[in-house]
Amino acid sequence: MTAEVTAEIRTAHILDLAGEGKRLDGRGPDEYRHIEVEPGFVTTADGSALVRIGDTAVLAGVKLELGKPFPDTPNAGVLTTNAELIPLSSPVFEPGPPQPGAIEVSRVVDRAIRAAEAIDLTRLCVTPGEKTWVCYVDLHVLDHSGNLIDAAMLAGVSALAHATVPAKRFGVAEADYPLDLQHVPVECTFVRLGDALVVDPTFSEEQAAQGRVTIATDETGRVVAMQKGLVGAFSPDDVREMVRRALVHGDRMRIAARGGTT
Amino acid sequence: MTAEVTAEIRTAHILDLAGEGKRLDGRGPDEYRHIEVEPGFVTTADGSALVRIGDTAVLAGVKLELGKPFPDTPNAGVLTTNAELIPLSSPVFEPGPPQPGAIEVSRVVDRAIRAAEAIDLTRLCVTPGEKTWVCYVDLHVLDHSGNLIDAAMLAGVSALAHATVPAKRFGVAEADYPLDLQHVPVECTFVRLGDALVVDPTFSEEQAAQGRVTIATDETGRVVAMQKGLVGAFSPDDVREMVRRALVHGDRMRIAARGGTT
Amino acid sequence: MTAEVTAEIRTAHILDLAGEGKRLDGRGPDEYRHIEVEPGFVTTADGSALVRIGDTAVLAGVKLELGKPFPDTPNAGVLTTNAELIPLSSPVFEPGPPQPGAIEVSRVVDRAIRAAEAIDLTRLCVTPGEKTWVCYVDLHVLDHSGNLIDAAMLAGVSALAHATVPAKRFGVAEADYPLDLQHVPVECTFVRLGDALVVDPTFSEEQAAQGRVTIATDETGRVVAMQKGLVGAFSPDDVREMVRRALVHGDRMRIAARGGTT
Amino acid sequence: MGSVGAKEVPVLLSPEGLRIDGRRLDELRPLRIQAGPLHQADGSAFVEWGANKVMAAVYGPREVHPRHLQQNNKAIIQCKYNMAAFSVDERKRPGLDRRSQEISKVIAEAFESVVFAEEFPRTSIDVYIEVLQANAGTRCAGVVAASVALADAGIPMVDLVPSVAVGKIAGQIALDLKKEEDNFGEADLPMALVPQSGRLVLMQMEGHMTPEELSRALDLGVVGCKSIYEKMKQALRDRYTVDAVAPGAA
Amino acid sequence: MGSVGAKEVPVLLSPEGLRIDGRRLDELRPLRIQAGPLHQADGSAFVEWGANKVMAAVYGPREVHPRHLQQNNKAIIQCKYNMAAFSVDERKRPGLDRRSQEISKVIAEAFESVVFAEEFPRTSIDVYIEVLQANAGTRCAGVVAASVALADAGIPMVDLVPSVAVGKIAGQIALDLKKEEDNFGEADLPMALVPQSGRLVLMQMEGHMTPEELSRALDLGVVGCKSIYEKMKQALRDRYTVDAVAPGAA
Amino acid sequence: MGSVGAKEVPVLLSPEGLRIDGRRLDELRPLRIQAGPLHQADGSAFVEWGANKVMAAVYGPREVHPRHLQQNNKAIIQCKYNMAAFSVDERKRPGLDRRSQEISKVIAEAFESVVFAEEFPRTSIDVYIEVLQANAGTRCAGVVAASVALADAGIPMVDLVPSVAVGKIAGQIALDLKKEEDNFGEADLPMALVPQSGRLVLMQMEGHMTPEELSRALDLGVVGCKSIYEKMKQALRDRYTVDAVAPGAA
Repeated sequence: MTAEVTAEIRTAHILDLAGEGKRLDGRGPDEYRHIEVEPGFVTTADGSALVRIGDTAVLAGVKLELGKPFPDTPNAGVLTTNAELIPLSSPVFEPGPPQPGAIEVSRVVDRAIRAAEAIDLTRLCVTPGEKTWVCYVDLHVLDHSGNLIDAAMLAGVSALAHATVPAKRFGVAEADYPLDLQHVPVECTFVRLGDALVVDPTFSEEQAAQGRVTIATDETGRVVAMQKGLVGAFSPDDVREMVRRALVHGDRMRIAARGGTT
Repeated sequence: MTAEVTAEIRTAHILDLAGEGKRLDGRGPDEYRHIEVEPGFVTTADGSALVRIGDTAVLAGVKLELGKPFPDTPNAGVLTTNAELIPLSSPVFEPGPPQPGAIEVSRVVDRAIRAAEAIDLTRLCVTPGEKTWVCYVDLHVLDHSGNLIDAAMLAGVSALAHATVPAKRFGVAEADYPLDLQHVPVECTFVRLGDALVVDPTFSEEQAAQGRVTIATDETGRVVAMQKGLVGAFSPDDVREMVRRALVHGDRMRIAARGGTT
Repeated sequence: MTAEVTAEIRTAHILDLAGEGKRLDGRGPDEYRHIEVEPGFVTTADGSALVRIGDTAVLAGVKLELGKPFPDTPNAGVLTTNAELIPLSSPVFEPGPPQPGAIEVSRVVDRAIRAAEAIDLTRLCVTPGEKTWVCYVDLHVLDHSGNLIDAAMLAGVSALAHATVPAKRFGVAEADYPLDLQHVPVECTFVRLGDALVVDPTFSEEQAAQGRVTIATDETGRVVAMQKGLVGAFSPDDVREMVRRALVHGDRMRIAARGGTT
Repeated sequence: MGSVGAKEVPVLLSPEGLRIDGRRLDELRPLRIQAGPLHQADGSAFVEWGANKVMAAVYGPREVHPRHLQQNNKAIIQCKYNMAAFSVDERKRPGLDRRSQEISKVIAEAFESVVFAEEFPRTSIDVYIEVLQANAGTRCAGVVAASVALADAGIPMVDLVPSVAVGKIAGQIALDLKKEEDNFGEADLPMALVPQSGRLVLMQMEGHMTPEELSRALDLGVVGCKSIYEKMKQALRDRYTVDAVAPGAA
Repeated sequence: MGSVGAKEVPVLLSPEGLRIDGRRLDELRPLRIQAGPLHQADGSAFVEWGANKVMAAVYGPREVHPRHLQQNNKAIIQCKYNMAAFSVDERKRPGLDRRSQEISKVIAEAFESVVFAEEFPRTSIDVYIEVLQANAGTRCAGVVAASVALADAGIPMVDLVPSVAVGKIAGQIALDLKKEEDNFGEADLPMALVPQSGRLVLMQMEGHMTPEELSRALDLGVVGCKSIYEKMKQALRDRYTVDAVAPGAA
Repeated sequence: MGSVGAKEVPVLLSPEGLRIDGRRLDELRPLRIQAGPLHQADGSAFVEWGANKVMAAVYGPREVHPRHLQQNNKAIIQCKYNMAAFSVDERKRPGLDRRSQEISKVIAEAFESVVFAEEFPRTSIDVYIEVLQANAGTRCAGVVAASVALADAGIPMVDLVPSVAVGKIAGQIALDLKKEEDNFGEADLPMALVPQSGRLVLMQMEGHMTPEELSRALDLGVVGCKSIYEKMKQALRDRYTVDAVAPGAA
């Protein structure tokens, strides 16, 4: 039996189960997997966090360096988010330049950080127009068992929450100080399986999905970013329902972001 | 019937017609297609022109930015010509880095602009050795129905003829001013079809061609650039004949370059 | 008979001969091929040497330019070694970005130059933290008939030994002066053929080899770099034997490095 | 939304409730769609929408390159969204950037949701979108152009796919943002719709909205899409009643 | 050794013969090996060695990509050693640099020397090594992790391949250099050994040593590898006695 | 011709009509051609021409890589013209630049015009040209070297292809420009000729010439090519009368 046939049978089974309100791993449609956040995993980074959502694992590292502000925003720091979907983490990733999937993960995470104003970029500026902190958020996927976007977002924001500005090392202040996180965006992802909208999909559920929607919220209850992905379609009412559910899951993830298990 | 067989039959037919002094689209051997130039097509550019030669369409955009002069020419501005043979314009173009064909178009156009001294590069210099205008000529092929070089050249020179130096926006002068065109080079391309040398080839004629020659002339009657391309050979007398004919067609194209139809 | 079968038969023959202490080209196991060094082959370089070891030919060119020191070594010059295994030199090389084989050659040569302190990098510094000589050693393989590393190393060190610092041309001194070579590292490569460790392998011997070891020594009798390559294994005693032999061959190569034939 | 630390912020809404170009909150910019302007492509469309100029072309169904992407049971949809170097104020270096790659991906997924791809196994349907002049909303203009180009190429689809962005400016939900509104507004929500089913096949959002604002934004976008849908159908009807003319020829 | 012209040189060996972290010359840094922490890979291992953190995964034997690398009589071993951007003090730009490519090559050749590749013709065995936190000796840590991951994946091999670097600091031969020792020492000699045969399948060296010092360094490395070998075997035994846990979970 | 705004312009022609190196207007620089200096290539040639040093090698007819370029009815000719980093005054970064790609294209087309490619369907004939030391006219030196290498490889051709550049300096038509003449002259016209037919298979031109000057330039180039043709034939005769020696060995 080829891998394609196996996948087709599994997909049919997942859709059947979804019709009955069930999932392959026994979860309910709105049940999120176990979340674990280990901040400070990498000491060479200025901030880091290892996040596990079920069997999915993403390591985020934050590095701060001095650089020049962009000419059109002379008073703002620079934030760069990069995701590496390395072939170590899944048989579906290939070596080489970032694929569209990796680019989508990094851009969706980047937009949520930026739109939520998680970091006050103006406070990263050292000398307007001349010198600013450049904040790199590198997302290193270690184990891809589904729902990379939520895991990458949580790892990124946890790493930022625990990051230190190396001001002393770079000779621009007497002491290093914590990077201030003013908002805590998290993403919550759903996929359509038939008529069901299930949260936190596994890899197999993503393969079976008829569309994916990711909704980023912050701790004030605002929606700060959304992304529809994969082949499939959603009604405006579907979106309204997912927003409602994303706000609930978001609060639980925000607790985890500070470090710990939920 | 495969595409290759169709192409072979068409090639044979084109060569037969050429032997009788005829062409597939009814033109004579020295008859150029209808030329149309629409300057100012793109308002985000500092200069632009949409050129149509028959069914071929090329859009040129000129952008000026401040930069550093090259160390060996401290008193001269910088001119950069780039052609994009995007896959939108033809089934034969593939996505990815510029292919040799695109590189040839941009370099042939670039050489003609440079050799004709169309722009006085020394007038682009703002502060010798330190600051100069960098003039980008971007050639965007939209519809490749043959004879890209002539169309790209005409689009480029028309865009330059209508370009404005954004001196005010960049804070180096009180007002923007027109980019001065001191010479007007245009290219005229011929292909060999059997014993015939036909001007302004269509895409099918290029496929059938036994060699291609492009001759750039300026308004003083000088030859400023030439390029032999494709597989095929030409006698010195062939070249002399094409030079004579290129000068005649060039005058007509130079009128079009200023904007309008011929 | 396919190329693979031919290669297999040749490999078997080479291994049989090695068992009897013989080699395909009649050399003994510790016999090096004829070495020829032609310094100054390329006058556009600041230093150059064409090296032939048997039918293998490598051309090295040294260029010196002014640049910035690295931030962590403000008092040191910059040395960059680059090897081009161009497809002109062998049917096994393909066009495109440097392959791992080319990278290995350049890095092994680079390490030996650096570890032997062939050049006193601190003397290349012009203004600490600001301006230094950047020394490029470009290794251009012309004919790949085996043992590229030794040939590339010898070409590189010969080119350095005959190089001139273009201080006058760059306006930092009254006159150009010779680049001072304080140590003369050379590499000596062995391959395992069955139980035999043979020096200076030909291309066919490399194809048959069960492991390769390269040992760089300097004129003081020190080992400055080593590299095990290819599939195969060596005992510590094998390594000790090869080190002993490499020191002897090294002295002969160091004489050649100054220019001439051995 | 990309303007943290920028120098000056314009007034986006007048006391009378009018926008910087005089539009009402629920008003679209002028939109002109031309089907079939190109000669080499199997289908094409040119869209002028406010100060956007976007060309789309479709090739296929045709052989798949590179071959290993071929699927045995359906056509693949490949999309390439690209901005011309001169299409923006500061010259854009030619070549694919990350933004273009992400947009190409979500547009390809949107069309895969409506094209009857299983009718053309082992082939590729290639959609090229070239932004020639940009002024916010280029991905929506690209979806509109590509959708008309797909129809022009005769590719069977569930329906055309109108697209528009809804945003939030000066605290209000507004349809079809132009550049200054996009730069200095509070949120942007591009979407694309299948009119037949009322379902979204493309949706992105960036900024900040309450759930209630987002709900209203979705409804306003649906209304906008319906109006765009009519213009798309008209452009296809015109294609067969007038001679195809090249871009820019009024 | 990469520190010509650097500003300050630390004292690497105390008068009592102890190193900057208190170790003796022949003492290894603390080493912890976990087999099987990953769920998608066919085999995996996580190694914490001093301040190094390295993850390895193995996929295969599986189809070869790109196809033209396929060999009719054996499996090919492909190795990719990569450093995470945040694994070093100054952020490393993502993507393959020349150092990583060279290390990938010599590690692949080391494993090709022990894997029974002819059992799996026309396939690829892919070894991925990710350095998450680096502090000298990452290639040795990578070999140890990859070797355990290969065993975890059930790939038949002659033996496990322990690996360690021997160096020269303050004129003395020392086992398992840490970062400051590597930067300011006189030589570094990473090696990997097949315990069964006592033969080296990986060996590199940079610096300067007399032949006699080099001879002693080889002997010290052999002793170090034997001790590492025991820990590798223990990690594989533990794999089947405790539940596999994810990296970092002590 | 690339010297707008440069600092100083040398005197290119003496009152006696002699050029900076003492040559007359219709005089070639010294040219030495060696056939077959390389051992791995199927054919090779080394050319020293004035201060140019150029090596060419030919491989094939052989299998086509990448495969999809293969043609069923003929061999393809692939050419790669490359400049060594140290071949010019300011170090050239390794790798293909646009100039090299254009030159590679026109040279490949020139040889496709003379090789009997239909004798070797589904194969590739690969021509590699390496400029080791450059002093104007490298593409012509490359064509001469590659042409002799093709003959050395036994590839059937209509004829050898001599090549030379004609230029305009100080208002006069001159044969075979050297670097200063190329930089500060008024025009440069490299060409390559099939002596048998008298037809040009390579022709480029940059600068400015009247039609009359251009006509004379073509005639002068034809004369120059004929003289070069004789040296090419002699080099091939020498190949079989003396032992092949490596480059630079006089």
